Amino acid sequence: MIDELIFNVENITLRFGGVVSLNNVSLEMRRGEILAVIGPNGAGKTSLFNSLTGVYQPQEGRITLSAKSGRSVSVIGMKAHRVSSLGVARTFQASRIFGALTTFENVKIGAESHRGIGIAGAMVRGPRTRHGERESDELAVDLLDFVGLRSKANLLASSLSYGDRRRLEIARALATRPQVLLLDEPAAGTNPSEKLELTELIRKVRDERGVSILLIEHDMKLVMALAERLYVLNFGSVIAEGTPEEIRANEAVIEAYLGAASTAGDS
Amino acid sequence: MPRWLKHKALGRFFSLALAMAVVELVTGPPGSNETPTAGFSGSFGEKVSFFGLFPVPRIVQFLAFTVIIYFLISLWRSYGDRLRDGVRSLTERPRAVANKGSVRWGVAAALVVIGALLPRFVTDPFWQTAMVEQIAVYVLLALGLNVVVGFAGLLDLGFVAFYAVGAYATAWVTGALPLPPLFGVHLNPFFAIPIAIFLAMLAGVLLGTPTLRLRGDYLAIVTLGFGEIIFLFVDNLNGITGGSAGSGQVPHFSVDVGPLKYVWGLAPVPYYYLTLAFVILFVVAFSLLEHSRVGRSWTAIREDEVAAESLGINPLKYKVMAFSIGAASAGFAGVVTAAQTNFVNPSVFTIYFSINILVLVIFGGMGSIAGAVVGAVVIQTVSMYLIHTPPAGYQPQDLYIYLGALLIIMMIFRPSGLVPSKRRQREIGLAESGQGHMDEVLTGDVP
Amino acid sequence: MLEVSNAVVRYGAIEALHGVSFEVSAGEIVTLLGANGAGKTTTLRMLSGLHAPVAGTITFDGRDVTRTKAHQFTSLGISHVPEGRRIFPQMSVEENLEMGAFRRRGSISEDIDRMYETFPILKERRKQLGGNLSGGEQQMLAIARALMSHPRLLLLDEPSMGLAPMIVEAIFRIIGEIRDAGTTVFLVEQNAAQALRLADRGYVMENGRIVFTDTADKLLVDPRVRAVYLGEAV
Amino acid sequence: ASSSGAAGKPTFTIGYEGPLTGSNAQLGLNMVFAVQLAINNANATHKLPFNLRMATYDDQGSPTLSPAQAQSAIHNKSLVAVVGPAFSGATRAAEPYYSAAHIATVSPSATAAALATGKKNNNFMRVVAGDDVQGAADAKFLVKTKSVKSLYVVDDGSFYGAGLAAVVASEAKTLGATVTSNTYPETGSCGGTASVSEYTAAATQIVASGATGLFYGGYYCDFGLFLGALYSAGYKGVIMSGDGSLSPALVQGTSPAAAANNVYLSVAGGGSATLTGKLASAYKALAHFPAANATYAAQSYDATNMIIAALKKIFRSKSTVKSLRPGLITALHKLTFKGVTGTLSFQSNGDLNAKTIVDFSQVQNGVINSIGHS
Amino acid sequence: MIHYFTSHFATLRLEFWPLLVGGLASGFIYSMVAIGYTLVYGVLRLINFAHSEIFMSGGFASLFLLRAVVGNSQPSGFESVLLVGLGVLAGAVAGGLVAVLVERVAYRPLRRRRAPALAYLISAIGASYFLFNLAGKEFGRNYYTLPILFINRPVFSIFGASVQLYYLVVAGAGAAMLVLLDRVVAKSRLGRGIRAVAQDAETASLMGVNIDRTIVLTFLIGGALGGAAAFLYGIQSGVIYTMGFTPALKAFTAAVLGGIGNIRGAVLGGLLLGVVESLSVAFVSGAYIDVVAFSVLVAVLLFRPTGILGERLGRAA
Ligand SMILES: Nc1ncnc2c1ncn2[C@@H]1O[C@H](COP(=O)(O)OP(=O)(O)OP(=O)(O)O)[C@@H](O)[C@H]1O
Ligand SMILES: Nc1ncnc2c1ncn2[C@@H]1O[C@H](COP(=O)(O)OP(=O)(O)OP(=O)(O)O)[C@@H](O)[C@H]1O
Ligand SMILES: [Mg+2]
Ligand SMILES: [Mg+2]
Repeated sequence: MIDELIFNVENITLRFGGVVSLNNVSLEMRRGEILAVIGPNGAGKTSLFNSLTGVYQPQEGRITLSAKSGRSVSVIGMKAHRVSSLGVARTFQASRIFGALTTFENVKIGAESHRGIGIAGAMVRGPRTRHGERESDELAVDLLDFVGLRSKANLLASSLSYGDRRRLEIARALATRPQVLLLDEPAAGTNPSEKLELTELIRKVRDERGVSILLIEHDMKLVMALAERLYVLNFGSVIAEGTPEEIRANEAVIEAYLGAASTAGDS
Repeated sequence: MPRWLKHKALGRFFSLALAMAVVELVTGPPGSNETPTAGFSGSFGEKVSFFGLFPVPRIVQFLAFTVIIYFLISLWRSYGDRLRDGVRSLTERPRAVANKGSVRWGVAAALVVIGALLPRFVTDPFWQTAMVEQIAVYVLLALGLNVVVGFAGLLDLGFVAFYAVGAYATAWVTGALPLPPLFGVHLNPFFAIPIAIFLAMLAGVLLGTPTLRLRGDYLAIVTLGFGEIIFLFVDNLNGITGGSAGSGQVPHFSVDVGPLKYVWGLAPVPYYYLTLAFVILFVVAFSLLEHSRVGRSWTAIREDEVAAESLGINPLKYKVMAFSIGAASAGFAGVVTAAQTNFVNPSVFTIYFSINILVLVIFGGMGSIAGAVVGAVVIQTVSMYLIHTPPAGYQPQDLYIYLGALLIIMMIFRPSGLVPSKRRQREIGLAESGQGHMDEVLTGDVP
Repeated sequence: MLEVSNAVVRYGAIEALHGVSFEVSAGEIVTLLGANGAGKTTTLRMLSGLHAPVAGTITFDGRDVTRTKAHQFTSLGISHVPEGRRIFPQMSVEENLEMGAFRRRGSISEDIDRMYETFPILKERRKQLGGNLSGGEQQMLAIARALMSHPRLLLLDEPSMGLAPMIVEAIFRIIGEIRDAGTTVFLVEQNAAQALRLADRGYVMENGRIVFTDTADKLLVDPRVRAVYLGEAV
Repeated sequence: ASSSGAAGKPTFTIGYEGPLTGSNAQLGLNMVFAVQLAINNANATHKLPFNLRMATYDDQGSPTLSPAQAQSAIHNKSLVAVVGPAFSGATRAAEPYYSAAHIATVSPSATAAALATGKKNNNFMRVVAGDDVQGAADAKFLVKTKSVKSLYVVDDGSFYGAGLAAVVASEAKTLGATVTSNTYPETGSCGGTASVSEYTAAATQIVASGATGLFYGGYYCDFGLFLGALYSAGYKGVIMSGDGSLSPALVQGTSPAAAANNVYLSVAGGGSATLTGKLASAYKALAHFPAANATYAAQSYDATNMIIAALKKIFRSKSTVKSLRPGLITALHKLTFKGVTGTLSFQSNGDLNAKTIVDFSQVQNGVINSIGHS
Repeated sequence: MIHYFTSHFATLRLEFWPLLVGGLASGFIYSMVAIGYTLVYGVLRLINFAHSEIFMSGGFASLFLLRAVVGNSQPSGFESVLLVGLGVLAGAVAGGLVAVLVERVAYRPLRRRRAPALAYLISAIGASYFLFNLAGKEFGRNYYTLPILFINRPVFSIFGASVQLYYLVVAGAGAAMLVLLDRVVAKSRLGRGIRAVAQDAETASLMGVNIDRTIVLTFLIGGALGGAAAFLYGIQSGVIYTMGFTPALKAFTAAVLGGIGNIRGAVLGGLLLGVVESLSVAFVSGAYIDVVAFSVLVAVLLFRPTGILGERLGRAA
């Protein structure tokens, strides 16, 4: 069980015209782990996320996802909303909340998106619809509690501060009841004390909710504190893979990414 | 620009004079192909009675108005704020009350009662007829388009197509078209209602599925194209639709079950009640939808399609759904028109018509069901009023000059429409303070 | 060089800055610290005319620029690297650089070459559309673009946001070089430690007010700053 | 119950229904001033035992608005008859109402053949012949008189134009010509939405087809554009069109003007009539535009005068509007009237009398000259 | 059946070149009008629905000016060239002027209030109603013809298609103006300013671009081209208050076809649309020209969702 793979990425290559964003990338993600992807800007980290979630379609290679049901499915060629329904949730590098909706509504949309559409049900509001709606409401409140936004549930999402928006995004993603959560630079633009809170939150997501985490982050302190394993991308290729200690000591990684002064890990 | 014009007060006076000159021109006599200058010279030379007192050349009237209005504007600039604050503080409480849910329901119920009693008070047969074909039908169309444009944020410029589908479906199943009805059975238009609504919704799915992948203005032009294509087919497929002559054989509604016999004849009131019933039905259905999961999903897609998709919402499916649901009320409107006028003919289903409906929706307040209804009722009533009882001094053929001006002024002073939707208003508020974006139309494809 | 006194900025009904005062002298690097939503970005937007204050004054080189329009600021010698980089997405890297010199006359190819020297990655991507660059590439482009107008005062809004550690180093190094080349820098940063190490002075902002100011060295050891902005005393 | 005028005479209203706003407004305006003129003239003689007044019902040419306006007209307590409706579609939708209220409607322009079929003592009448009459005569003119062997028939997709063109095409085939038909929808310049460039292409194709004759079913506005394109493409054959194109505005609107030269035009039952002389100047004073350009002005003038003449015949001092309405239908059917468009009388189905002649005219040096009749 | 096709295609071969030439001529007019849409769309991201009336005003201006100048004379030779130039100029000036007025009255106040995009659409529709109905009222609702500036005649022929002088005038004047504009926008500061405002107005102002001025200039240029196009169009099709609607609609289609926001795309889209319409007369049927035109549009958009030359970005995440 521990070693069951959630994502098995085999030799994917993603090109945009002449630009090769991902070059023969392979990656394995196990259920229950916190895995980080690091690498210089433009290395292809976000592109990898987009490939895993169905936003981009790599031209070569295979991505296998073990769905909630336990079935293995191939992600490539699948639309983003389908991938989501298989238990993959994500946040975005630049936060993308629904600003005109309240915090609560944002999460609720996540909570109910996987139910069938059922126009009639939505209009007539039979007992099943109402029951489903109550469930979504409870989940939404629960999640807002979980990320510490309960008191701001009825504020417009656009009025939230930057840090709160990131939390909201996490809550909204969790509302889809994912098995794996992909976080794209969740700590960018937050100050050190907020980063600490965020570290706690992410760990809690894994420990209490049992959601595996795939993390992109440039803040080494946060990454090293959280990640159990790391992949390092550079120019679209994986240049290293291993535990934080191994990565910290890896010459290629230091040269390409961390820089000489980085061993202290502060930033 | 000359320096003196840069002086604010002078510049303002100059703009005002220009505006007044346009007013003189619009209200003045017309020119013609023979003497195109007659309109201009008449607009300033012709004598008019000034405030009913004595005749003066219009140029004098023009100058007098300019000065008077300039003076009034100056007054407003110095005291207006106080006045506005005063008015606001007066309306604050009533507005807060009006926003309460129970009050809203009360208002809705009152409106239904008023709607039901209206034919008792509006006895003028013109208005009784117009209430069906020119107001209620437009309300239905505005309601449907509001789902598409307001809820789902899709700019549809070919909405008239669904109205046409409804009307022609009615003609078809009642046996009025050259195309024989299914199984050769000539149905009563009553049975056409579900069929027409179904066919309109089907048309929504068929037109929507290939096109709704497109964004913003690309969608607008493609829907416009589809509207035009449907028009051309209807106009030219003589053997199926009767071509440009259409068909004058569509029967009236009738009921004939056992002892109950009733034929909707020429009198408009029965049609009015039937249509009103459906208006209420659609209003209820659409507002339930708006506040359901479906409505929230539409909002999410409108706000950020990529994010919505990442949450498992299939944008295409919801967009097609909006298209198809919006088409339902338009399809029904088509049934009413065909059955009441006994007549279908392509000349109604033009692109101009689509644009008019869009105007109603946005004028009323995009995304707001009350707005769609109010917009349609107000604009249609005003134009019908002007067509029916042209006020003194007004030249009926100038109707669209005034309507055009009204649209501009309205959008300047109340861009979110007469009865803006709350959700939409928030979005507009965000856009006003520089955050976020309003519609795909504005953001296009730029990430 | 730059002096702001009692500036108040509102977003509709919300007051974001409640009367802030500060100054920047020629040749320094001054940094503005503050939590999320403190009003740092708003301050910078005010300084480049994007959002005029409703009260207070801004003087630059002794001139009152409180009501000056955004597009006139570059001619005055102020250049702004906005939050989120704001690269023109459908212009190539080179065209973005050209935009930076919009107000200048004469040849700019030399300057472009100089930017390519400072940011070699941009040279590699010169024909690529700005919108397709990675975050770090965009940030470098944004700084380079701002430098194209030969500013005397450079406003930087969180230049290290989302950048890899090595690039962050590089950016801070470049900021130092920019100052050494004679451009005054006003820097907004979440990365307080590095910002303070580079800066001469700093202001700390909370909820739309400047709460205290000091030299950078002193702020680095100030317990209040250490607790909140350096994340240490937890 | 007719209200009493100042001189103790009752006042009756003659309605006009047609487009006064919207994209077809000009056509309606042309007519409405002619109706007004006829009424003014009638009142001015002071010889009538009643006063007349005009009421206008703007239907925008639309079949969805015309029922409301018909209702409005019907319930006008002094209204005795209606000139119009102007458009065939609008007429089709409004007629059930007028018919139920026994109101005579005399249309100056609704020529669709379908409008007059079947009904006896029809309340709907028209002072222009149905398209079937005109179309048959046109086909004969082209094939027999002008010896056209290969005819190209074009229509504008409108109720009127397509109907007329269809008659011409089928009659010409019967007479032994080879016929090619095509539709070019009305352009945006003329109230439709198609683009004018379609005519460039159409003209090229017609020239290439080698057709020696061309018939256009549609209105002058589009026909003028079409002529311009035919000229540019170097078409040399015979060109003909029907009453919808019979307007001096055609000549003025064709560029270059030479393109309209030698074009044949037909109109049934009215000659190439326009208001002339004193009538023309009176019209101009009312309308602010000249009568010469005003298609259907003369027909409207005649329609109004026919109603007045019939009213004069049946009016008794005790007449009520209620009795006058059906009376007028019968009286109009009995009437033979000499108007500016010719001598007019109606068949039982509302069409002009069978002996109706179709007048032909030709554009010669920028003027439309009558060249005889069928 | 086979016979039908062979004979049909025989005539088609005869018609192809003439139709192509005629289609190109109307294509040039579409292109010029399409540029007005594309430019305004570029900077404001909105469909300028009033562009049809900007076009119409150019037609009337050239009409009145040329009537006054030409009178009853029959110009020829150099005179003709001069008069065509004058017509283009009059159309351009009026079109530009009305465009700037529309911006001032119907758009700028909304921009100040950051109105939602669809509010602009309605305000533009309002301006359009207002302007064309006012023109109808003032100038009458019938046709005007422009005075004859030159005698139309075949000038030369290619592949059996005789090329009329009118087509040459349209193509010549159109091509000259399009090339000029392309140079200006690609190379000049103004052009760069327009593109910058189009992509990110606020950041453009940080670069020193005066947004208001750029927008006014955009309207001016687009309006001028549209007005000039109206004159060229009017030579064959006359001038009437409703003349703007369809050319504008088609031009907008052309702009989208070519990739809205892209100037060369607008030119390409215009020419393509003109040719497609022209050829579909022979290959399909006159009644279905628009069906063909819009089907081509849909087909293109399904394969290239941002038009032929539309710049493309992957979906940002
Ligand atoms: N839609 C696209 N079209 C063209 N090129 C793209 C596209 N998306 C990404 N790229 C290119 O692919 C490369 C990888 O980009 P990506 O966004 O994945 O980097 P990243 O590792 O997330 O960087 P950062 O840490 O700066 O966010 C970059 O060079 C970028 O320019
Ligand atoms: N467009 C806006 N409309 C309304 N309020 C705004 C707007 N922009 C900013 N604010 C508010 O003004 C305050 C200051 O925001 P500002 O963006 O200046 O903060 P900041 O210090 O730059 O934060 P961050 O570190 O997150 O960038 C915040 O409370 C924010 O919510
Ligand atoms: Mg990234
Ligand atoms: Mg900020």
